Amino acid sequence: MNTSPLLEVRNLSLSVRGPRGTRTPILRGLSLCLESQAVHGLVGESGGGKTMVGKAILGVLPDGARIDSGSIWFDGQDLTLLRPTERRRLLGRSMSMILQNPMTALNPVMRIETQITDVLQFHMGMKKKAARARALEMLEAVRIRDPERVMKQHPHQLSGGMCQRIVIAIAFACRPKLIIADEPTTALDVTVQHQILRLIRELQEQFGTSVLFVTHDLGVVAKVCDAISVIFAGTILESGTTHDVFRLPKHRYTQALLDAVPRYDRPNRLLQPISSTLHAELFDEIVNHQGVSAA
Amino acid sequence: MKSLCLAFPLRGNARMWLGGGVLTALILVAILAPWLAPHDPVEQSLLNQLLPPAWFAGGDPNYPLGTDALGRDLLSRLLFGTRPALLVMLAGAAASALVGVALGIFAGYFGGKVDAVISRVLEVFMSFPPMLLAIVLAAVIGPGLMTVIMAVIIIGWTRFCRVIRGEVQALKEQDFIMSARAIGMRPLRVVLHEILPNVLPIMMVLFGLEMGRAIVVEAILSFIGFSSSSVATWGGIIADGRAYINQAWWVLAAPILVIIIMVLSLNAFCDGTQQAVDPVLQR
Amino acid sequence: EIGPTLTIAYNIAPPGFDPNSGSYATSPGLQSIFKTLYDPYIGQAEDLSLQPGLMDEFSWSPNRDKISMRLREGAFWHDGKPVSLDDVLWNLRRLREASSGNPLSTVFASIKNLTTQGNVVTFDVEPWRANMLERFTFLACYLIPPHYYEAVGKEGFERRPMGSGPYMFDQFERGSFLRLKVNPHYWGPKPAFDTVVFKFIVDPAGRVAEIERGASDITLDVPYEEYERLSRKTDLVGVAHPITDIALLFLNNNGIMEDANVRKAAAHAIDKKLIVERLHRGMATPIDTLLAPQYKGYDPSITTPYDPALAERLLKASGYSRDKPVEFTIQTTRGYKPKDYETVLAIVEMWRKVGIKANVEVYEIAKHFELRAQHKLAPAAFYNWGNSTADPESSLGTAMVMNSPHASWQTPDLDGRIRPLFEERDEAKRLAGYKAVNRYIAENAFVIPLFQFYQPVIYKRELTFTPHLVGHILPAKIGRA
Amino acid sequence: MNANVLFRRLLLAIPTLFGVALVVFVLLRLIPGDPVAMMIVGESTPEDIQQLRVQFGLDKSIPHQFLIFLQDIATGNLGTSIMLKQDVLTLVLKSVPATLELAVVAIIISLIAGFLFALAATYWRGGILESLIDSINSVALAIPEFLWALLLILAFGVMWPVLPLSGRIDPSRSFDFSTQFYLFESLATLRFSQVGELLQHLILPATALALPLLAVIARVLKSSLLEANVQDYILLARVKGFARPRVLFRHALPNALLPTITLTGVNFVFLVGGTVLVELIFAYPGIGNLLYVAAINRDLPLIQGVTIVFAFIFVIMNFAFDLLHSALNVRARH
Amino acid sequence: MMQFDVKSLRVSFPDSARKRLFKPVPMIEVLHGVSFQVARGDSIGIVGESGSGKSTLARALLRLSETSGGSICFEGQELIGLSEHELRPLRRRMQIIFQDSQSALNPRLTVGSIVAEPLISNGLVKSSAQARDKAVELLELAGLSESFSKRYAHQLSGGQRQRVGIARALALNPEVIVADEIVSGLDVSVQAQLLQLLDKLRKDRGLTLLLISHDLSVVRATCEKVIVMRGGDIVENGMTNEVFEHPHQKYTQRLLRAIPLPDVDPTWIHRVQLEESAEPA
Ligand SMILES: Nc1ncnc2c1ncn2[C@@H]1O[C@H](COP(=O)(O)OP(=O)(O)OP(=O)(O)O)[C@@H](O)[C@H]1O
Ligand SMILES: Nc1ncnc2c1ncn2[C@@H]1O[C@H](COP(=O)(O)OP(=O)(O)OP(=O)(O)O)[C@@H](O)[C@H]1O
Ligand SMILES: [Mg+2]
Ligand SMILES: [Mg+2]
Ligand code: NI
Repeated sequence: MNTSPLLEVRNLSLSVRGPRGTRTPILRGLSLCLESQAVHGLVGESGGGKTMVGKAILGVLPDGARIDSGSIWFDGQDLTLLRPTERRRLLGRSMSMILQNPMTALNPVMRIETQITDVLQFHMGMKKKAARARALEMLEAVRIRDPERVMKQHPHQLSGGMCQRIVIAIAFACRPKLIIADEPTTALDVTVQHQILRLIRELQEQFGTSVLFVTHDLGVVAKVCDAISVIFAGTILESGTTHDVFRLPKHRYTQALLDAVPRYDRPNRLLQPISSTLHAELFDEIVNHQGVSAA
Repeated sequence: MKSLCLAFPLRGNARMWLGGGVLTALILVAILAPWLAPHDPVEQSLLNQLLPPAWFAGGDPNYPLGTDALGRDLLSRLLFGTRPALLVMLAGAAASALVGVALGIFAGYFGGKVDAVISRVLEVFMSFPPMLLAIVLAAVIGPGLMTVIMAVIIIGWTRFCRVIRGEVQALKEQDFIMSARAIGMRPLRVVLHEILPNVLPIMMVLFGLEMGRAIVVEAILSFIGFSSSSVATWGGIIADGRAYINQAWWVLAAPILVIIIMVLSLNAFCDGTQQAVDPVLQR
Repeated sequence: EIGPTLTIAYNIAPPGFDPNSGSYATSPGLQSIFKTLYDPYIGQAEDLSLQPGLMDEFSWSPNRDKISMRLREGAFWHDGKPVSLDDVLWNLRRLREASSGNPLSTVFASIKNLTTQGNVVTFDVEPWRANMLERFTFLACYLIPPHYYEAVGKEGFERRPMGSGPYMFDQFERGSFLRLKVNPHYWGPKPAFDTVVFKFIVDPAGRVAEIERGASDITLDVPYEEYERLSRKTDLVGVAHPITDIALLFLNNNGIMEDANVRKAAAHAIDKKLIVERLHRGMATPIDTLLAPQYKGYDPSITTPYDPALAERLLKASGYSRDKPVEFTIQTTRGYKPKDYETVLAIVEMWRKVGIKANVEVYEIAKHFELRAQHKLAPAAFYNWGNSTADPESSLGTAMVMNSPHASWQTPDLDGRIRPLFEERDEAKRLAGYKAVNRYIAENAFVIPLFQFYQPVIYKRELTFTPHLVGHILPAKIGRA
Repeated sequence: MNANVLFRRLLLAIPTLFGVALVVFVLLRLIPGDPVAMMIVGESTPEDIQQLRVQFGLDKSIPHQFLIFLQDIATGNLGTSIMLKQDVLTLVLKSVPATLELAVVAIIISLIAGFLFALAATYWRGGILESLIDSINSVALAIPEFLWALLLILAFGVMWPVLPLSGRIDPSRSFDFSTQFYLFESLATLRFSQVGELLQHLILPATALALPLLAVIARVLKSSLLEANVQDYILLARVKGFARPRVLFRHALPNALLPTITLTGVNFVFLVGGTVLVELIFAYPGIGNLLYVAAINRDLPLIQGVTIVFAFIFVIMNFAFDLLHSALNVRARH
Repeated sequence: MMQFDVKSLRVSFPDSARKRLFKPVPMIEVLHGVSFQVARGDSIGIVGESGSGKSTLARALLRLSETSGGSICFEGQELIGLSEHELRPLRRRMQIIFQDSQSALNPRLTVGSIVAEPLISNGLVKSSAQARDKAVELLELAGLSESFSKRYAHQLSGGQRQRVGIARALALNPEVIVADEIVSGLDVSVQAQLLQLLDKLRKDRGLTLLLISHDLSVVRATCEKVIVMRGGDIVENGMTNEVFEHPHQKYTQRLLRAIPLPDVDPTWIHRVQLEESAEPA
């Protein structure tokens, strides 16, 4: 393991505007540490704040959301202290994101070509021609057939899988150090999912990028991630290498999650949903004590 | 309708309260006009023409906002003017909404031939300059508030119909309409129960715009003399007052101000209500 | 300093340029333009007295059954061709033909047996008309060049009209402006300006803005309030002069107005002086007969005094009171004449105080004509009667005689008193007859005369302008100060 | 877009035009009072009236009259104006260009200003500027066009006299135009001094017309922009590190354009409808002026003609906006 | 008698992109004649690539979209050709839970009234109070507490929305439920919860379940039979165990190979080779 992590989120608290001026906490003292050149899985309950962490790291929070405390260290600087313009300079070039829904993530009125080249021209100062060449290269890298033709098309003319690949191509275009991939394979069938996972892994290895991989699918985590963090109600319950966590989960929630995974190769195993008492207990612990006890 | 009540529990909202307050005040003024107004709105006093408001030099405290060219009390005329204004606003906008929304839902939901016919009719009505329709109307039923209301309806229903039709077409594609069919709901109930609550918010906004528009149409028709000449209307005061803009700007300014306040509070009320009651906007 | 162009902000736009045909030919407001482009047979001075025009001599025969007129030497059409007596004959014959579209062809049908001698044309007047000579001063009787008209046809003439007047046509933009150039061949004195532009600005506020800002040099028919303000300005001059337009209330003999008490009460309840003073800022003269003081046959002794108490008594006699008012509709135009609508509102209010409840109905002037022709006007209707010959026949005559499309009150008794006057050739007797009829009308309140209009004109101090009793703005007569 | 779609769109215009003709016919036959009574001047006999009735086909049955009416429209014969005694079609076609130029300039003004307002309000969302722009919009909507016209005259004609108050061109100057499209012709022939002159005359009436439309455009564009702003593709644009103006202009605006264009097309008809009063006040020689004169003089053939030509223009405009719409709508392209 | 007997069912959609003047709109066929049978109490999983026509099949089966050929027999009664009016009494016996839970719930009705709606419109309750009670009962059955009944769809998480859909489907006590992709996007714990509920209902009430899913593990865990679809055709149809153990079709084999199991294996991603399938168009 490297000594200096690429990204370190320390004790991050974030809240959104609630009704009548109140604030609803979303992240409660969340800490996360991402080594460079690794794929880090982020799993946990739905609504636990996975997407929000990603947005907070990139500084593209929705209206009404605000970081209350904590810091985000990236490449030796605290992102929360940067001015918006300085921060923007990092986006696209040093860190990027693969959005959850590929069909809506692409601008419907722009050609694919523009959507890839504009980020290259903007950040790398490339000339139009060079940017185009790079875009073609990227499309080939994500295994798009007939990239010349696709470059001229609009998103609605492409299938979901193709859109997903293009979003990945855009994310990798400037060879950023960090990519946040937010559930990039939900709603795709397993064969397409396999292709995309392989693609991300390949690109990650080729460009030496780090990936924060948000997903529900523990199977996917097991196959592509080097490390894993388990999130619940805006805090990280447990972090570790994939190997360790899957073998010996430390937290009872992690254990419960693993127990709930259906496996086609073990058809007779009874699925065990997390009991509501465990859920309530955990929630109570986190919200009331703001601390996490390792079980 | 139970579902509607379920759908819209009221919640507070500053814009709604502000706009609603002004509107309530205006409705009260309309009801209480005979007691509030210091004079009969048609009573003339040729000896007291174009008096300035009371606080200006030469003003008469008997006529707080001054008088018009026939020496009629401006304040009383403005107060009484709330009555036709409310009438035109409510009757005109309500009828436009009724016609437009009914046809819009019909066309949007049933599609096919029904839609084709309604769309053609819509296009035909939108091909006429509204002014021309108003003029012809005035020629048919004579000038008066009825003409104004009819003109508002003829122009207004098209806007409702067009917007609602599009909205319903989009709604129809959503699965909850299909689930309504899947549970064996009758078409009429689907329309009333599933579609209507979803077009109500946009209707609300359109309704606010339309009510404001009704006042403006009244003013325009007053200007060309097709509105009522026997009752005091705001548009009528403007039409009368514009000749004296250099001598008595207040005759013109007062009703314009009232109309602006009215339109602003209408918009505020309707937008605010929409925001307050529409569960979808609450997130 | 005004350049070679005179710009007039004018209140009505001509629909077309054939001065002798179409309904607009009789529109008084357009005559200023027609008189500038064309010559009438006989000229008309500012006080309406006849003066030499294209015909430099004209007269009735001693027994007043023939008229002769002499064509002036040295008159030319705009294209430089001389005006010949044949041209005059062509024009006179055309006047009589209904097919030419002349709205007054029935009047001019009295021209019979045209004969010529040298430069003089003579004709019989059959049936006889007392004001036949005055008829030749304007309204649908301008001379147009036959050779040109026949060459270009009606359409062509409308597009590019030609006459013999002081100015000739240059350019016309419908609804916007008309530009005229000075006629180098004009027989009369040379006008002061080389070019004249009529800007057609129907909206009074627009005309006020035009003159105030100096974009136009002269304008008319400005609102009275604005008149006072503008005429106080150092660079502008205002004149408000009486014109041959009178405001009146037509009463209709087909209903409530058959009750003489109601009619008389309605007449006595109107304080014309107050209306004139307050609404017209004094720029109108109250009248009690259909004649203005400048007209022939005017009799100042016929009066209908303002007497609300009397009005109330009269109504009481018919069983009406303030609590149980007599109710009827009063029709009016709005904005057609200055303060028309306001005047009616003021009258309604005055009536209300004595027990008459009148409901105001606003209509367009075209509707008024239509209703009047069908004898379907409301019991009371506001109207404005122009009479630019100042002869009683063309105001109270046509306005009160039975079966006339212009009359609202049509009863045989009145008809029997007016008709004979049409035939009366003794001028003194004729005028005396009209005075008597006027008194009879006033006593019975068959019509309610209101006031004589003034024409408020505003012009730049650099100009000279002489008011004309018909209200004309004649560019040829406007000079530099 | 292919020729087929184009042609189908054009075919749809036929029932619309038929409907327009029907409505015009019905409405105008409803006007109480005899159209013939209007045509009579002076004293006339019942025979004269009957002759006029025959001349105008008023003696035939109503369906027959309608058939004749349709036939006339189809052959471009809109009759002769009663008041002006001229061919209606020629009259109307002569005034249409002026109105079209006015409408086009008004649309341009309202588009430019509306876009500026909406963009500014979106960019500085939540600030004073946004509330200010919203209030201006509401006021623009609350005041009718004719009042704007009067206020503009007062402001720019009298208090600060910089612009001409009436007409279309300066009457003391002679221009020769071969078409009625003065502005477009001057632009095409590069006579810029004339363009300036024409624009000076256009600017006030066009602004009076544009103000209410501007408010509507600003409103719709703003809400479309706000809607676009919460979409994922805007998030992606932000993730790409683009500055806010770039995100707004390059990414959000093209998407918000479509509803705005549609709406502008629909409002065009209201705008042309609004020209009646504005043209009257500014003595602008267009179709609105003609319509007003026709209406107050109850000139039946002229009212008919103006209405039908107007509807025709509307159908063409509708068609043009449809084309523009599908040109911009890449989603529907194939 | 089979509960459902589907024979060469075809579904086409108008292809508006290729519309031609004066000609009927050309159709694009998305189901090319599928046949299968469903017995009462069956649990059938439907799997297959994205766009293969799974959702289309589900809708067509319940006559919610138009079919262009074939036959659907429901307990011996032919459904195709019945009017909407004639279908209405049958509707309550078969219910569907839609794939897109967001659009399947009326955004402006509370959860309570959404669930009560089938009861009211079918006249199964006498008063609105009774409807409310019944709705709460159903929500609890689906694992949502009473407090949810006053919320709106957008105030729920994805899993909760799906559960509302289930509660609504259960309201009419149907004999068949078609559940379209109800577990994707949910964390595994919530997934397990939902699947357990359906399984329980099947056992308790003899419900027939058609479960559409991408997740073959889920299908294996829940369904006794499985249908594999590709490009609008059924490519494999049989007992789940049978199909999973001995897939006949190449496509099915590929699907199985692509499933990532939750066993840590960094080499899997490169090791598993799936021959490139044609680009999904
Ligand atoms: N714009 C917002 N305003 C208010 N609350 C929000 C907003 N976006 C998200 N939330 C809330 O924040 C919490 C965390 O949301 P987030 O999207 O990060 O969850 P997630 O872990 O990504 O869940 P999922 O697996 O369903 O995507 C949720 O409870 C959600 O309701
Ligand atoms: N209303 C429609 N009009 C035209 N084509 C449609 C329509 N609905 C679906 N299709 C097409 O039918 C095919 C099958 O769609 P369907 O939704 O049934 O797929 P699916 O198997 O459910 O896919 P997924 O797993 O992504 O949900 C797709 O190619 C789709 O594009
Ligand atoms: Mg998420
Ligand atoms: Mg599907
Ligand atoms: Ni095309």
